[in-house]
Amino acid sequence: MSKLADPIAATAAGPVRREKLARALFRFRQSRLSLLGAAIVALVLFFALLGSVLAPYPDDVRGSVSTAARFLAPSAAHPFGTNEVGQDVLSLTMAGTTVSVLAGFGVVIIGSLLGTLVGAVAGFAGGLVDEALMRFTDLVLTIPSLILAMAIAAALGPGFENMVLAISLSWWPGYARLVRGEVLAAREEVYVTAARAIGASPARVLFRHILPNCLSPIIVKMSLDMGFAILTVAGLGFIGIGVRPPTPEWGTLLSTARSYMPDYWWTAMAPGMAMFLAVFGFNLLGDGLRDVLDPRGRR
Amino acid sequence: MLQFILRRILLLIPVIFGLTIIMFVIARLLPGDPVGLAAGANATQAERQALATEFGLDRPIWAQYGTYVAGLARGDLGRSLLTRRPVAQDIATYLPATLELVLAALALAVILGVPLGLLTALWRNRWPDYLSQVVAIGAISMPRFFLGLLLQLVFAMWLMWLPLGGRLPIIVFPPHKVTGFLTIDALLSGNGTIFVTALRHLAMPTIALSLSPLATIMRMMRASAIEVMGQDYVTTARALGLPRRKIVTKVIARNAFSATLTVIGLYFGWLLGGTVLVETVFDWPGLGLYATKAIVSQDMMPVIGVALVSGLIFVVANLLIDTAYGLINPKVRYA
Amino acid sequence: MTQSAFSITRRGLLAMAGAGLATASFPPQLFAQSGKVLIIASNQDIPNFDPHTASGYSAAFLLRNVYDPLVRVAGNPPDSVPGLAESWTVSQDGTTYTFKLNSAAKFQSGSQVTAEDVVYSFGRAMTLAKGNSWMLRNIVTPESVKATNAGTVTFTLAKPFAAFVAVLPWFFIVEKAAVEANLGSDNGQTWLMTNLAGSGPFTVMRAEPGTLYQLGRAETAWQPGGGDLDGVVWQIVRETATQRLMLQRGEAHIAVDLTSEDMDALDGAASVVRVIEPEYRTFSIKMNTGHGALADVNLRKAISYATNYEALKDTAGYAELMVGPLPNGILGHDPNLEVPRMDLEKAKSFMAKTEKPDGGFTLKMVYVTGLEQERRFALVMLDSLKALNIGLNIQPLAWPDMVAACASTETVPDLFPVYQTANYADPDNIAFAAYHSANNGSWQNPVFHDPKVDALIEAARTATDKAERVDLYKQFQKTIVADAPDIFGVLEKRKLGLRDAVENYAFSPVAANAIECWPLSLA
Amino acid sequence: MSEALLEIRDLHLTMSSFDGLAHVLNGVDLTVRRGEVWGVVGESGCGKSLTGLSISRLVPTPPARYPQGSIRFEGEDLMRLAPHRMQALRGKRIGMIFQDPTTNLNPTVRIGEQLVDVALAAASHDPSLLDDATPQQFGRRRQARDLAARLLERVGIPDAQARLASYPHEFSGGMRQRVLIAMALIGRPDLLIADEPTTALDVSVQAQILKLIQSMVADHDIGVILITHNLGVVAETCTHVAVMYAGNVVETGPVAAVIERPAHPYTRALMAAIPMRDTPRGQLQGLPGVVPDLIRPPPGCRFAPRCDRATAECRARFPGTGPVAPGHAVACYHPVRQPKIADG
Amino acid sequence: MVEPILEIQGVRKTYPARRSLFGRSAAVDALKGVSLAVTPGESFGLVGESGSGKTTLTRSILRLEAPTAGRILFKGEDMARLGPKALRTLRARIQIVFQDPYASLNPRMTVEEIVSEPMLVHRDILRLDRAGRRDRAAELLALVGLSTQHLARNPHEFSGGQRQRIGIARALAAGPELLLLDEPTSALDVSVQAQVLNLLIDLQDRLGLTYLFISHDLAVVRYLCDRVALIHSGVLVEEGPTREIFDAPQSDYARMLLGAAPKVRVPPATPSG
Repeated sequence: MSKLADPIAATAAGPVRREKLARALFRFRQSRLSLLGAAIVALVLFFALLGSVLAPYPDDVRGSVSTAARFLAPSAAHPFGTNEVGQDVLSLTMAGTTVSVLAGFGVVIIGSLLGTLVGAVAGFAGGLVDEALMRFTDLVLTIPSLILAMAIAAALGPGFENMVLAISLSWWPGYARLVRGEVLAAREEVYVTAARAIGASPARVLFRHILPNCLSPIIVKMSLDMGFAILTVAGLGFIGIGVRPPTPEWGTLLSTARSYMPDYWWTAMAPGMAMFLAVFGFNLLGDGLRDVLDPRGRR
Repeated sequence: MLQFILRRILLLIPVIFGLTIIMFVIARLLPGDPVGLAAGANATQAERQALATEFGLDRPIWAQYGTYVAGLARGDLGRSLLTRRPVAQDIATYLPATLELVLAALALAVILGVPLGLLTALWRNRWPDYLSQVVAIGAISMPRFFLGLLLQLVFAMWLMWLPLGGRLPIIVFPPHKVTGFLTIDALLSGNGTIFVTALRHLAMPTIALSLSPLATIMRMMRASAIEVMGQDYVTTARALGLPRRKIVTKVIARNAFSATLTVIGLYFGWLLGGTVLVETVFDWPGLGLYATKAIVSQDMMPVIGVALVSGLIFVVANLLIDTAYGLINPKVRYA
Repeated sequence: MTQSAFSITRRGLLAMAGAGLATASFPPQLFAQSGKVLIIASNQDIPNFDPHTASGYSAAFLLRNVYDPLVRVAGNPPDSVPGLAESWTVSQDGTTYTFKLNSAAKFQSGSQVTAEDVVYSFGRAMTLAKGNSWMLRNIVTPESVKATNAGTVTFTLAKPFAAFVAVLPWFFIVEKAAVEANLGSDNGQTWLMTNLAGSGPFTVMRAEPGTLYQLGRAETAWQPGGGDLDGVVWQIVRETATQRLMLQRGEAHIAVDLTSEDMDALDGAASVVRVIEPEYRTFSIKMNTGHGALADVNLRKAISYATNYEALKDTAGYAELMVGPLPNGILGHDPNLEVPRMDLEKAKSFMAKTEKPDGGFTLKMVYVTGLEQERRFALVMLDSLKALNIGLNIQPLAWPDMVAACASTETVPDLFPVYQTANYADPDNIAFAAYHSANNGSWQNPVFHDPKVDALIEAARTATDKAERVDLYKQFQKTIVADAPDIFGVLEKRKLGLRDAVENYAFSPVAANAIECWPLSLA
Repeated sequence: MSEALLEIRDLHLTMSSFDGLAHVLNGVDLTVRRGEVWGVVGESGCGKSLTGLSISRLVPTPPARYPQGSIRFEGEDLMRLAPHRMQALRGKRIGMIFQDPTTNLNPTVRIGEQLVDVALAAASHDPSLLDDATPQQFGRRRQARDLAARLLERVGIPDAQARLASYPHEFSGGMRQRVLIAMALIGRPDLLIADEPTTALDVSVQAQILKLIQSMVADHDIGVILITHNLGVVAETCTHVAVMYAGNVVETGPVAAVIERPAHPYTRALMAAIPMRDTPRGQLQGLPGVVPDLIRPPPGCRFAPRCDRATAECRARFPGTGPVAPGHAVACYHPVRQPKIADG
Repeated sequence: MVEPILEIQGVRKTYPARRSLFGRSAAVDALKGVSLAVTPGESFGLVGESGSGKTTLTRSILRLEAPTAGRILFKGEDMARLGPKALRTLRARIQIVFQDPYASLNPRMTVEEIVSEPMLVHRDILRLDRAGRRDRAAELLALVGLSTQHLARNPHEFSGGQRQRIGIARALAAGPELLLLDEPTSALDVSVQAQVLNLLIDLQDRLGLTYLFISHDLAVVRYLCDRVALIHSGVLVEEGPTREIFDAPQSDYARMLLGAAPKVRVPPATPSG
């Protein structure tokens, strides 16, 4: 055996996992945009957690009314002015972060779980099951998502949980199609055939071999979807099927502020800009993640 | 080719049934009392009952579904409790407005998005590319309704260059109705001033609606162009001395565009949904507004009608896109 | 003409209105060539033209200008003025009314308006039992209207009804021959939905549902004292900010849905006349006196004294605080009624008498999604109840859900804001609709019932002598305040914006936004 | 000896990558004359493909840099040439064929159109190209189509005129490679660079393609650089061979000389690793060790770490290229001078 | 006559016509009745060009595809009639090494996880706990010439040759008797190929494995295999001991193939420089 075995010089053993992480982080740092995205997302999450606590006028957030101070223009005391019942717009917007971001997370998580399940089963099982599931997914996709979400939200009634559920129910098809595509592609990979040749059970092949390799596109889509989920939540709020007063939420804030344009324009600026920044941050982060996790979609 | 189109059209039948079933289930969940609303505040119980029977709302759900589907065959989409008009007639009045807006937005998005995507791909990793990437992501992140508000605030309220909303100044009689698209009808009837006014009304809602699809189509085109540039046949083309201009147009653009086409199909559906917010901001008398109003007053017949019509348009649009894809990308034909 | 709370839409997207057609600064010659056209901007669509089934102020506008009632209402305070009837007399016992028709009255088809048409119209209105017919329910029946001759009509009422003449402006006369020719299967309802059979000064030239309705001057206009208008456009503009800007830019002559903020912005605007007048329209917060915590009068009293009335007035903008259940200034209103105002000691003293003196529980308050004013009231109540350590769970409801919730006492929320508008200038309208037990289950008075109050309303309704009616209504107001079933909110002032080019406009507090265009002219 | 068609002198190429700067080409020398078919052979990572691509300057220069060395084509240094003049050479004077026929044709354009485009590009520099196909007055595009059809027949595609209208995916692997060859030759180049032209093909088809290339050389007296990892292909097709290892040409010479008397230890190891007719089972000589890391290449001769004849001198300085026999040179301090080894 | 470990009797396979987006593609007869037998301990070569059906045959032996007709017997048992459980245990006894080293290893798993996957799947037969699996994995790596440090690394950190060794280690993990080698060295450089071939020969001698070696490279097949079968568009053209086939090919196809394969020797009449 001697002449055969030529032990390959093993590179320094060292903990391997740390090195892989370092390499990924280095690639992430490469693009300044994803760093900017990560910074904005950190800021948004910070406000999502402490928004209502840090707000300069916490009792405004809990719905206190001081009608004497209605529609004050932006000033040192109120950087973004006050609204129609005298509440400080900046505080409401900061507190609004919590609702919008939480709702965004809720939609993305429920949507992706549901969608991944449907997509994985359809992609892996194939044949009739695939046809049935995919036709249903296409069906839900043909109904304009906002109208579907509105109908469900109206049916369930207003309130935070109903809104999140309504949007998730019209959100999962996106993931179903993505995951099905990935699973179909992965199914043809050689290492999957190898796993089946070894005798692995279909479930093991799907969950141990196929899905882990479909993870990165799902994560990328989740981070990109966060932004769109926040927009849809605000959209529902804008239409008036959103959260219940006095909980501050960007969409509802913008919807009421809208009627005071152009004279009291500041009431709309804060929630609008906050929404833009949050979605911008998540999109940048999503782009950065795509380059790190999923090199196929090169920058 | 024909056999494929026939098969896809046959596929519409289950889509119609599927759509209506889903919407009827949702309608069932509605707690409210739409009849009470439509009958008016002071109507007695007897009057409400009369209205309910008139609209057949007191019959069991599957009976209502039966008559609804039977009506479908005759193109009757039921009647709106609110406007008392047949839904089909309402949709006929409001649909052209939405379609005009959606097509204008999509056209703008494709006409600007595709070349921009190609250009940024060609100047990859240089400052114009980075700048366009940031602007594109910014455009996608901008909430449509907030953008609409800003446009309205700046151009209509302060600068007064553009009208606040709506499709046409009221005093102007709309041109003879051919397609229902004001811009096209104005052109057909050769009336320049109306065409210009209609365009000025169309400007802001189209920009608000098309910014996000434009950015996405640009990014998708850029990504697929970059991928194509990495393909061997591009290197071969360069190795064989093809001039750069021909390589960009015939090799890169053509292959990249065929990949981007499918996104445009998907976006058509998204746009139909997306108009709801833009129509609300710009007083655009389209399907979105009609559906919103109906949903809020839980008048479900119009909602089902709108969902059905936009669903069908989405399917037909995708059918067109797939056939176009087949034409451009011959490989598909013999797959 | 009913003025249901639902149809009063303020800002906010969910107004029940069609899309608007805002005008741009467009080439003037397009504008001038179609003569003197008055443009009214409103966010209400006119889905139904049938005079006997339509409801809502937008339909009232159309019917007032296209049809004629026997009697119209004008002036401030509002008074009955001749319509089709030149003059009318009332019998001693107040049950028989005789009207003498104006011989000059002609339908737009050219034929003479006869007593027969009046009988037919009232007969149709009462049998269909839709639209405004509720005002004369079991007071007038088809048989009780007689045509003594071609020019006179007599009504014999089932029981005396003081407000009979005040109600008539909302009962319009159709041309019997025209309707009978197109009865169809539903007594001409489908035909009348989109066709006219009236004698009014204007006809409908163009109708684009959800966009605009254009009226034109009828050749057969016989009414005296008309203005110089060639046409009127009722343009649907959903956003009131847009309505205001159109007014400022001269693209609309009258805007009917302006908010207080719009009025502030119009202060001092060039060539704009602001009309801010009190109106018989109460906006109070009703409480569920039948079921739940608020069945206890002491808690209701405590809450009445804890409410921050100044804040309610501020958020409403141009409004006055209500003094008791009836609108200020209406017949029989007692101005020096002793009504609760914010007084925390009194509130605490009443709280002490309740089961849970130190609070610690939550009440449920509902408001109609999209009605901005109701949302603000909810926020004020949330803030006010904090003083009594009572939490408030605010729930926006779609209007049909609200109507459904009012159906049974158990489902009626603890607190919910309600607009009450006087459809006719008589206290009976508010008293009967808002406090009479016959209306229990409707959104106007879902729960409250008190035999004493019912009796007082009945008596005041049938009394013919004014002084006697005033005394009865004073007793009515005292008992209501004592029982405190509602928190008396504000009387919102009617807010209209007019261009100064609009001549001889006279404000009348009844249905002020259903503008009567016949007398108007354009400078 | 005709004047050199192509002269590559001391060509260095560095590629900046995520892990650092890779010294891919470490002084490549190669001279090709008309009528010669040079087999450039070496294992993966030895830089043979990059050398080929560098000749046509197709290697993108943001990541790659040419610190020193020159590539003279008929005396003119291509490294100094302006981009538009370089583009004029491509397809007209230097033709190229690549490895995988499935990915080297534009999938969405008909074969005829692609051929015509190349012909027109070449004709824009030398209009006479089209004349001998069909008379002038039919218009350049028609002339180009006929030239394309003639070329397709020449490379052995039946009823060429009709097949012009088909799409790439309607052809088999072998047929597509023939189309690519036609494309490379339509501009009548003087130098043909073929990068692993037959690796993706079956043995039977491979033989036909190699014969086709040989006949092209005979007909048009062109110089060919055939890049491959398969010594058998070199033996049966090429006139000369250059063996490359880790960025250097370690041995060059006529095919017969190099095969019968390989002088460089790496060439010998390579020959020993190929199962010959009579190699007894289990006696195959593997080459232990790994190709050196080009980011931190070993000093001196890069084969030293794996060479059993390596001395201190080898590890110190890179050996120059010295002759071993007429036309047969090797870059090694201790070349192997032994009699002919048994043939495969 | 020793009882064959693998017998293929008249196997046929037809792929049905597929209805595509636009038109219909015709039905394809991949295998037109192939019969052959492999005796234990032998290296049996199967040579065929692309489209010859050799991949379909491999997938049928592994029961990844069911043949349209004919039987495949493993040590006398007809694979088609095995129940799912029996099929799984059978799978432990037949393993495969793939051609493309870069695609045959799961990128997300470490070498240890890859090599111990078969042991995990067949733990009912092998009864190895975590530590037992880890030791056996290290042992297998050593067997194929890699070291224990490599256990924690991911596939993308290895060269082509090293990855193929990992593939072989995985194949041996479940203790198979028959190893299908689907062009194991054609993606490798010549020098690396030599090492892998010698490794395979050594493993066969030490572990008494039987090889079914599938390839289109005649030189490699001649070096490694005792018997050879030539397959062309689904039909078995010729079969016999390697020496006879290479020295005296009977069929025209065999002669053409042997002639076409490029040989490393000075061709008789070379055009001199």
